[in-house]
Amino acid sequence: MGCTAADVARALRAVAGVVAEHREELVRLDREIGDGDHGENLNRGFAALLSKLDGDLPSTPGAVLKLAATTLISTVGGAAGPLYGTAFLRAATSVGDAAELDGTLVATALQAALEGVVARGKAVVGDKTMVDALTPAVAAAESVASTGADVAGVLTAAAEAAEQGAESTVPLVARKGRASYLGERSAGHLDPGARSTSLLLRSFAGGAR
Amino acid sequence: MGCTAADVARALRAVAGVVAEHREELVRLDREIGDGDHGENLNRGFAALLSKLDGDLPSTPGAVLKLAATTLISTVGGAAGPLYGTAFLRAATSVGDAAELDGTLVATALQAALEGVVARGKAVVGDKTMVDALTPAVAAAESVASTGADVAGVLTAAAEAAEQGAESTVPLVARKGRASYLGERSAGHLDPGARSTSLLLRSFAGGAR
Amino acid sequence: MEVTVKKIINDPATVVADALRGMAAAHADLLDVQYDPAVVVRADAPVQRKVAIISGGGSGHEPLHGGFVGRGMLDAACPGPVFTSPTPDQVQAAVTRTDGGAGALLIVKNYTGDVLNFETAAELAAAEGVDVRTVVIDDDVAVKDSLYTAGRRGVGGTVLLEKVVGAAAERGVDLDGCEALARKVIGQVRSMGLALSPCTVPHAGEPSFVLADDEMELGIGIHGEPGRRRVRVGPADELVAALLDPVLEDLPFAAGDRVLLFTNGMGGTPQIELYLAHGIAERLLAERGITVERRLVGSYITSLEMQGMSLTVLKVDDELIELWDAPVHTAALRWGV
Amino acid sequence: MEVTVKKIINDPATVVADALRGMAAAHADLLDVQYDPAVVVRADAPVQRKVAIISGGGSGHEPLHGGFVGRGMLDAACPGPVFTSPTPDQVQAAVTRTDGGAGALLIVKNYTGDVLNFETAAELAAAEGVDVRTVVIDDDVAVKDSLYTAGRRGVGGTVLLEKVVGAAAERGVDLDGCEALARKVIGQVRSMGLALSPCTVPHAGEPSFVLADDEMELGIGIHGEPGRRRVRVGPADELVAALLDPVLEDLPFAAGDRVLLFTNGMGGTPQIELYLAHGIAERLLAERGITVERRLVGSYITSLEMQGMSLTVLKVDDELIELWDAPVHTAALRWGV
Ligand SMILES: Nc1ncnc2c1ncn2[C@@H]1O[C@H](COP(=O)(O)OP(=O)(O)O)[C@@H](O)[C@H]1O
Ligand SMILES: Nc1ncnc2c1ncn2[C@@H]1O[C@H](COP(=O)(O)OP(=O)(O)O)[C@@H](O)[C@H]1O
Ligand SMILES: [Mg+2]
Ligand SMILES: [Mg+2]
Ligand SMILES: [Mg+2]
Ligand SMILES: [Mg+2]
Repeated sequence: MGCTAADVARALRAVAGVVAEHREELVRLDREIGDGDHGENLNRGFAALLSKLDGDLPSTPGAVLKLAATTLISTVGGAAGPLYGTAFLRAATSVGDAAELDGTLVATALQAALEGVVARGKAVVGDKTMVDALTPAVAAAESVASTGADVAGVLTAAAEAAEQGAESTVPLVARKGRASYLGERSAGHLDPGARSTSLLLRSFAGGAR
Repeated sequence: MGCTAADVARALRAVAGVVAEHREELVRLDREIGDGDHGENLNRGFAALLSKLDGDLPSTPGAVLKLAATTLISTVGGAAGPLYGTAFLRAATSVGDAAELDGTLVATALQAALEGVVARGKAVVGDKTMVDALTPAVAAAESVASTGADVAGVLTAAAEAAEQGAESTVPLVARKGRASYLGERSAGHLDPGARSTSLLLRSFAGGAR
Repeated sequence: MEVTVKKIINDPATVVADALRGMAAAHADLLDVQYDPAVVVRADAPVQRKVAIISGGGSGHEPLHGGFVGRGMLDAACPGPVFTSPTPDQVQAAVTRTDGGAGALLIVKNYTGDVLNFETAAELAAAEGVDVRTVVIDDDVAVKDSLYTAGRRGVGGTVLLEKVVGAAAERGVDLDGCEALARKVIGQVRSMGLALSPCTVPHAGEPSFVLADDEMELGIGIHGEPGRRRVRVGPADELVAALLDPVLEDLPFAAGDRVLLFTNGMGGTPQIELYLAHGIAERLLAERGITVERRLVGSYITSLEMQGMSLTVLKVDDELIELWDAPVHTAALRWGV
Repeated sequence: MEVTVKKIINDPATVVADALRGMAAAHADLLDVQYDPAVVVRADAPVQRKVAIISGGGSGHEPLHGGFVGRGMLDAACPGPVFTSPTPDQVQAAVTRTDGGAGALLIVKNYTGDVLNFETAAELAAAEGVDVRTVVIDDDVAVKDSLYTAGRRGVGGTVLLEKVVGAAAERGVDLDGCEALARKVIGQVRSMGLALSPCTVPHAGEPSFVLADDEMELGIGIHGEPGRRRVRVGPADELVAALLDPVLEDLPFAAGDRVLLFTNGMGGTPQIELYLAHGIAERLLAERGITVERRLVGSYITSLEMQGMSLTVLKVDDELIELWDAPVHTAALRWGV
């Protein structure tokens, strides 16, 4: 049994809740090596998405993901807005007009999301960005999807890998985004975007059934 | 034996030293109920006076006092500049071209100084200003001068009365100068101008022989 | 000398002269600066047959007054040490440098020190045969004007007064006319200010007062003096009303009045907050049926790096509006030229 | 909502819109403000057959950019939330509102967020048939421009760029010409800044960094980010040299060069300190045989209430001087009109 448009919408609502809860944590992380707005930016975007989801819901998972994409692009701002926006947009495109998502499609969507982030932001693993969380997440998702895992299984694997990926940013010296201005002083801090990526994936995994 | 121009100059040099020593104290007092510059203002003026006194000295006590007056007027600024300046100017005028000052002349000079301060500033006793120190000082000076006290005696009496007068400003609510803006909040603080008046007189008394 | 406070200065003792040097370099076309005694003079002074408009006061309120020297505003400004009134010889030098034969008007903010020093200067200048008049501005409604105070302080209204009277003098209005106009403006301008944070006088090295994280001083002057009341910081709507209400009640301003609204920052207030406050004040005035004809928003009369603001309301008529709109070319205010 | 920081605001979530309302009220003759999406447009837009000059970025840097909208400078500004780049739909709206048929030049400060959002907007606008060009300004010498950073940040040079290119567009220079001019300016302007105190983003409620009483951050950006180095505060002579030396060495500027010197305050810096610093910078440039042809002193690109300053040096020639001197009428810069 796959994931319908309503399931995706429910998952996004849960994500909005998680972002709101972690708003201050993300602000704090961003204050340490950035400009202290990451939690605020994401929260503004997902709050806007919440009200959009209260309207007429599109009928396919892809269309819901696209709604998320355009909402995030037009409300988040900062680096994270276009990056997450592109991620959702590419994910939406990759699943086409499938009525339901299975494990394989979810893995495909995550892969497309990563490609979108990299296309826009040009970061590679080790630059201390959300790419450090998303890249291992995609690898893990694809690996378990190829063994036939369901949506929950794929997302759980992705979330776990993203968490480790996020943690791996702590010792890194940032090479992309605002944190890179700090040079060596950026080491010793968790990257806020990597943290939010792992939070998003964990929330998706928790919401999947 | 009276007080010559050289004696007055020596006394003024001593005063300059005392003002420099108490600069920070006067700044602190003025910060509490004013704008924190009284010590700085007086110090700037007396430092300027010091270099003036290094030049050719006028030959009478009155002329030395007048030099102090014009120097203070053109360097102190603030309320204290014109007030102390006028005080020294009136004192200078009151002693005319006497070659030496005795106790009586000193008391006369103090009386003239007080009249000058009141003419300019229009404060009365109880307004929490330098007038609260100077008024009892003049009374004490006149009283001991009338019993034939010498310069040192007159100045010592004046200094003691000024100290008590200054202390008496602590509970008062200011009615003149910047401190008056504070209303009731000015109570509980020593008036900086009253304090500097008592410091000046104590220094004069110490220098007199 | 050791730097004792976190400021961009070399030595507290030379801060005013050092800043004047930078100002002279930045505005050589506009200003002529002399240092001993310190006076900022408009470059083309003396302007023959024009009343000289002169002001001054302690430094630390920049751009007031030096930033207002130039065509259509002040002929000269006398900068005292930080927060300390200038000395009479500065004022006297200003009169001498700007006297074009039509007399001089001294604009004095009502502080004991300023009044006494300008008074002495006026006596000296009069003795030299210049027709000198003095007006004292006292627009701060936070201070009760009574026998029990030194009277109301001169604050934000000073900027508007200098602009309007400067415009009149530039047009050739004579000394009597300038003096009368000044008294008219003083009669119908009112201000009040608040501080969210104190300021530190360079030589003092310590803030002028200490505020808790949720406290502000209401009814401050411009010298880092504490205000009349310490109150809890509230939302901007409350802060603005706490300033505007006493200002409006004082004159009083009434429905149908036409006004100039001046929203001023105390030096350390970000412009985003000033505009925000200004928007609220405009709304509150509209609600009372008072028409805002002109406005000025910015940090024009300050207390060093103090965070806070003041509101000034000037009742205007066609004459004052025209004078306000007249060309002005100074370091801090410029239009029409 | 509880006010968590000591600021003149009602609610961190509405601070930008609330400030825009005040700005609209203060400058109704000059500006047209729309709120959703937020764009500040010059009142007479679109100007037919004129290249539209558009900029934008996070709020909290006022007067940048909204204060530079008007004749001879920007056609529109897109204010993002505090310190957060605007979204593509804001930029797109700005293009639509100002398109006079001659295309649009987007001036983008080099920050990942700004670049990405403007990039998206440019794609959208191009899709609608408007000829849109983008220039990215990256004048901050504090950041090493290398594979290992997001590249140099856009800071003080932005103000000069907007003025010069705005003047060219006003004269009818076409899109190619404006773009080429912008690249020329970007090629010869360099900046560096320092902070004596941090700033607090309204929604964050805490300062962006903490400095000891004798420390400053050298090489800061304009978003409250810490700088590259934390050093002891010294006398102004030292601070100014610490900014100017790397700026001059970078281009490099050499004896005989003609420059515009821009001494900028970070928002909470008193003007007296800015002028003081400016005077030192003028002296240091003169000592190196560099001629200061024009200067700008004031808080024009800020970080909320941060105390500190930046220095920007632009190499000029007769063309740039003429464009700098050309009339400008905006809320924050005005001359010749
Ligand atoms: N070029 C990039 N590629 C991928 N991710 C990036 C890039 N630049 C920044 N990021 C991510 O964006 C996060 C910051 O987002 P946010 O704070 O919302 O934007 P801003 O830096 O504009 O304030 C960083 O923690 C990082 O993970
Ligand atoms: N009207 C007045 N008459 C007499 N003394 C006054 C008057 N106003 C102020 N003072 C004295 O001046 C002192 C303050 O001097 P100072 O701090 O140098 O000047 P300012 O108040 O201008 O900063 C007060 O403490 C008070 O004693
Ligand atoms: Mg950020
Ligand atoms: Mg004082
Ligand atoms: Mg003073
Ligand atoms: Mg940001």
